[in-house]
Amino acid sequence: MLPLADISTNIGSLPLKNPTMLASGIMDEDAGSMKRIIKCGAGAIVTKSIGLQPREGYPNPTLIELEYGILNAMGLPNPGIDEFGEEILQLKKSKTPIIGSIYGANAKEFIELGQKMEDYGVSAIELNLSCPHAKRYGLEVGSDPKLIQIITSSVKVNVKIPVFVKLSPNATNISEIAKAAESGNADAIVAINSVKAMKIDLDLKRPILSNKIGGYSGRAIKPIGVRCVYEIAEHVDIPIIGVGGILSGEDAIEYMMAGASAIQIGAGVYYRELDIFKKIKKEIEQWMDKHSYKKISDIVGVAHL
Amino acid sequence: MLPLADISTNIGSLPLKNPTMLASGIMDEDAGSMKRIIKCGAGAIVTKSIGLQPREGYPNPTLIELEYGILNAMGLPNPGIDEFGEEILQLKKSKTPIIGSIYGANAKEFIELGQKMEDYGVSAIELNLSCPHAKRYGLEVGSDPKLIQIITSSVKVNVKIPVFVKLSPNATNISEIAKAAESGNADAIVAINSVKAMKIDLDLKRPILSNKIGGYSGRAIKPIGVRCVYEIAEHVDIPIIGVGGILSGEDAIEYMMAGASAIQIGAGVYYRELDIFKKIKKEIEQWMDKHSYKKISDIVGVAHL
Amino acid sequence: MNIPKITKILEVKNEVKDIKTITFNHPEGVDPGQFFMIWIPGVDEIPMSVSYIDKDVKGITFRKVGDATSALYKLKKEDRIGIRGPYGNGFELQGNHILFVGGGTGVATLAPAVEYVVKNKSSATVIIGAKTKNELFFEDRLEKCGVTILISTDDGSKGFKGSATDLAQDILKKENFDSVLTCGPEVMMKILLDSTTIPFQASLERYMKCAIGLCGQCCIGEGLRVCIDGPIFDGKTLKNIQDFGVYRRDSAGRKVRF
Amino acid sequence: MNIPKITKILEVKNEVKDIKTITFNHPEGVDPGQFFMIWIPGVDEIPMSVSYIDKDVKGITFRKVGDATSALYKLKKEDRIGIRGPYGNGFELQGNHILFVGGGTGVATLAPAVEYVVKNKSSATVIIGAKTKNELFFEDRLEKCGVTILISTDDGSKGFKGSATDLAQDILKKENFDSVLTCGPEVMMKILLDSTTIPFQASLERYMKCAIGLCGQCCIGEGLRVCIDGPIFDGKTLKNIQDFGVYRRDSAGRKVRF
Ligand SMILES: Cc1cc2nc3c(=O)[nH]c(=O)nc-3n(C[C@H](O)[C@H](O)[C@H](O)COP(=O)(O)OP(=O)(O)OC[C@H]3O[C@@H](n4cnc5c(N)ncnc54)[C@H](O)[C@@H]3O)c2cc1C
Ligand SMILES: Cc1cc2nc3c(=O)[nH]c(=O)nc-3n(C[C@H](O)[C@H](O)[C@H](O)COP(=O)(O)OP(=O)(O)OC[C@H]3O[C@@H](n4cnc5c(N)ncnc54)[C@H](O)[C@@H]3O)c2cc1C
Ligand SMILES: Cc1cc2nc3c(=O)[nH]c(=O)nc-3n(C[C@H](O)[C@H](O)[C@H](O)COP(=O)(O)O)c2cc1C
Ligand SMILES: Cc1cc2nc3c(=O)[nH]c(=O)nc-3n(C[C@H](O)[C@H](O)[C@H](O)COP(=O)(O)O)c2cc1C
Ligand code: FES
Ligand code: FES
Repeated sequence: MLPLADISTNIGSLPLKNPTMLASGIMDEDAGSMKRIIKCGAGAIVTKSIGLQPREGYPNPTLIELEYGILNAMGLPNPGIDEFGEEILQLKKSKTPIIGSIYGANAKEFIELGQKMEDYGVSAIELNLSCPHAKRYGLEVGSDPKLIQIITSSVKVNVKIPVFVKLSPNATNISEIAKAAESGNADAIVAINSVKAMKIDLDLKRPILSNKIGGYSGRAIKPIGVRCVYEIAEHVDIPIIGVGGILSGEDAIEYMMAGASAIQIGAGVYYRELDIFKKIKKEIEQWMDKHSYKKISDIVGVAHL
Repeated sequence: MLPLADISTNIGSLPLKNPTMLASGIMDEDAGSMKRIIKCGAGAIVTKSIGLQPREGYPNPTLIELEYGILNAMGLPNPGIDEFGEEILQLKKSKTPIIGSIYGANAKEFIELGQKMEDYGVSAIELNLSCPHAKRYGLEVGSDPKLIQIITSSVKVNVKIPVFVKLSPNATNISEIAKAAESGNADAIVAINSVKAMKIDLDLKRPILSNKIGGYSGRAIKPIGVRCVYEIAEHVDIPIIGVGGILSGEDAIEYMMAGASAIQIGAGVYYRELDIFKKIKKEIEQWMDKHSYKKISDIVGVAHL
Repeated sequence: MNIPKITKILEVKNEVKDIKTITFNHPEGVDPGQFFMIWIPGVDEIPMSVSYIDKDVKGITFRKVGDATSALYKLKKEDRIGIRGPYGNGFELQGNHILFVGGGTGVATLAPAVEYVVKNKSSATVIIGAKTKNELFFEDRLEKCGVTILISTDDGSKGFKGSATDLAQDILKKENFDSVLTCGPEVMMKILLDSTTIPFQASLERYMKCAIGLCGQCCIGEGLRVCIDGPIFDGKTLKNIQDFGVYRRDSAGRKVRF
Repeated sequence: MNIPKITKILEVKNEVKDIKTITFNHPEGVDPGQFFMIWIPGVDEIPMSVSYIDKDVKGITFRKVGDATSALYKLKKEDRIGIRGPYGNGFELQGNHILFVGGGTGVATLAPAVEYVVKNKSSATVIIGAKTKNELFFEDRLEKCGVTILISTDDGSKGFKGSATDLAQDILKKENFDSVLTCGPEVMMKILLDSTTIPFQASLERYMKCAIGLCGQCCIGEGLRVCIDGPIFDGKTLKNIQDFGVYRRDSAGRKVRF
């Protein structure tokens, strides 16, 4: 039986064939990998976060599996914006939107990165203001509402494509930060990045990750991500993209009910293989058919009473 | 075989026979319950957080089980400090230290509560500056370092018994807040309270808890708690008490290696029954014997390289 | 997992004024004396004893007394409620001849136990106590089981005039029972306990929140959790509990005298 | 769970200058061609092919080339390392007569496969290529298996003078093999692939971080993850991968030409 539900969605002016997106940092550092994920059914691809200069990232161990999630501190490895152009250019013909994730230490860096991404032809830009473990970048920039607003508006006035702002749950008041992004004219909020966490090896008496502290993702953080999206939705009017522990169609629906117009999948790629995008699409369709929902927008935000 | 390890520990000037404590909010609103937990082997008891006035808490549902933890928003129900005196007085003969947890909206309230607790005869006071869901109290007070310092030092000058400060992981920078508590002369830091989270029911399209947002505890949050304790230990010199997802002796050891001198158990009571205190004590002893540790202080903080 | 499962109401039955029975699909096993947490979305989640036990269908019977029960009272067939449980220990049903003493809605809690006892070839006498004739329910249902039914009403409008305890004391003197099982107002149960020496079980009601033994809201005596260690307690245990028949605690944990 | 398990080194064996074998307890099954992530605490965690497969004991054989391998080189019996894995797909070992071509430490990866083939009653010819005689290892071990061993050295200090590929091309002309399995410098493997039409499998090395298919660090071609879809790829796949023998990526994801 063909699904009745229409699972296309929009993130503001950006239409997506389906609401499943690849989250930044998972198999998205080279064109070939992104092509494969597109074939696996993703509605959009967010690239690895790219900076001005190449970065090797931290020494291994950079990623381990925990009981209920994944802990990583890759350290933002990336080839730098100039070399990354080659990868994006190879994806020019893709009908699936590519969203360029960028990180920087200040507005000037973000502007340069955003402009280069736009030149390469990406459909939108995602500002990573939330990496939980990279010194000088990410969270250290992204916990100050004022700075968030300045960076967002600076990028906005310098590019024409939509600008998304990715936020961290490691903040006292995530809705305040989301409001700052909105007032900086962000086109959408992405929430959440991973949660600061640690695993210590008892035999060796030391944190396992070389950076000691990492970002926690996967199943365990879903209730935290859903809460963040819900809180943000109560305070901003721009679209929200939900991320964090999404492994199934029902997880995706839960985020949408909390207020997400689309969702991203990171650790889920490990738990349910690369074709998790196809699987979740199908599960969303089946759920919508069973519960008589016709389109995604009928679900978005319904849990706000 | 008798254990060789000595598992007694000290939280500053407060000696404990063993490092397992009952966390605030779990079977500690009346004397009878606390007596039962003492019989189950706890090294200390922290009472339910008590305020000046009686509070009914939120309507049910106030607590649900999630895949990897417990989500609750009780809403700080408590009989109020005056009526609670009767419960504490019944525990006067207890050799196990009773620690009075209190919450308030400002320094004045905390002082009055602290003084009354001291009069009732508790061994120490725990300032709940971290409840994730009570309006005007808890987190809303406890995310401002300045306020934390003022409240802590105000209570300190008005009581003679040790004062612990319980912190929230829902803060951008928990070590800054811990430093504020230390500079307010806190005798120990307790970390962490539960993590702000939400569960939405898909059939009814609404958050399940009546308060919508609740606090997430249990297994899933252990990596977050360990990280917090580790970060705090890098920044303060006072003892730390670790809480969050401790279900086994090895969990306790991990917190101690991160820097905790004692640990508290909340959700674990559900997962491993009331005698979890005895079980964890035994597991700690066995682990110490196997790894040739003689005393708790040999473990505390060893994971700091 | 201890999280409400949403289900549609199968049937609503009016028992007597202000008392209704609601049934719902619930294929898992439930023992007489156990209870559910019933979520009335947007209102409250409250404990309710199982009053009907069928293979796939279970039921609850309740009196409209406040917000939540009034909201529940208004619900119709097909409306959705959340169910978690069953919780608690249930009755221990042993002995050949059992006396049941139910006061008010307590009869709802006892009914499945009576049916169980009969099905297991033991005999039972059931005392149903109510304020007045119009408040009596489950008489027909229990009659069908083939047990002896004795009625007491405070106003004497039907059966024995007086309290169910008085009637029970009478009959306990005349007949030999292997045990007494009771559910009703706590003061009534306390009087009954004090007046008999045979094996005794009572079903207690305390304010409940988590129902899984964590929050401590329902504790009595030395940390006995009515939600897990009860709601059924035996006479020996109850004799050692100062609270029994004396006070309960409200939602804030304050003592409230009966 | 994909988290390092701490284990003590059982034995350390010097193979030749700069090359050692380390064994450790590891009762779980491992296939020839699979690899472990070896954590040298405080230094790095690096991928290493299994070079010894016993019931309870497994081994790795490595060359000292940089930080991590030098640190590993210094470790002694009883020292602790972390192990996770095995990872990757391993060789497909079919056919009656197989040609193995190992260059440098590649021989370490092939050795368990050679032993497996012999144990399963197939026959094998193994070409071991090295720069010079002093760098040859595992000759004795493989001789004991009863396979034909051919040596090539760049300087002719032992065996055939020239590259292992030249020697392989020679022998492929003379003899019929069912397949060629190779591990060594990628440029060498690429030449070999281009010069034969029989079934072909090569073990690839790419910079690895997660080893569980998440980080994308090790990807080649259209998103083939060397850590999961490899490290062994067949000839058909490799012919469609532009990267093969042309470039790899460093830790930052930059292309590095061979
Ligand atoms: C184990 C158990 C089994 C029960 N079984 C039945 C039954 O089969 N039939 C029946 O009619 N009633 C039963 N009750 C009582 C029923 O739970 C209350 O009548 C109901 O909760 C009242 O809710 P309300 O909002 O309508 O009334 P309110 O006006 O809120 O309160 C009326 C009374 O109910 C009590 N109450 C309110 N909420 C709770 C709660 N969460 N837990 C416990 N008591 C509460 C109040 O303390 C008060 O005494 C049972 C109670 C328990 C503890
Ligand atoms: C699947 C696989 C199996 C391998 N099996 C063996 C083996 O059996 N024996 C052996 O001697 N070597 C093997 N290697 C190579 C081995 O992993 C590297 O030699 C080692 O990582 C070098 O680390 P280093 O710090 O000593 O050197 P560095 O100075 O850091 O680097 C030297 C070289 O090793 C590469 N390297 C460094 N770190 C990694 C990493 N995390 N992943 C992949 N390459 C890395 C660098 O890119 C560089 O080319 C294998 C590699 C892979 C991918
Ligand atoms: C290996 C790995 C690398 C990541 N790298 C990035 C990154 O470069 N930029 C970024 O914004 N988020 C990064 N993240 C965070 C994810 O995009 C996502 O926000 C987080 O993992 C939560 O989603 P999940 O539970 O579906 O994984 C990374 C996550 C993982 C697991
Ligand atoms: C039902 C429940 C009630 C709680 N009430 C309080 C409270 O009153 N005061 C407080 O400081 N913490 C309270 N907490 C938080 C716990 O003390 C503890 O910090 C948290 O649950 C994490 O520990 P755990 O994972 O071991 O449960 C409560 C937790 C639960 C589950
Ligand atoms: S209701 Fe929470 S312990 Fe019984
Ligand atoms: S090493 Fe991470 S995907 Fe292969």
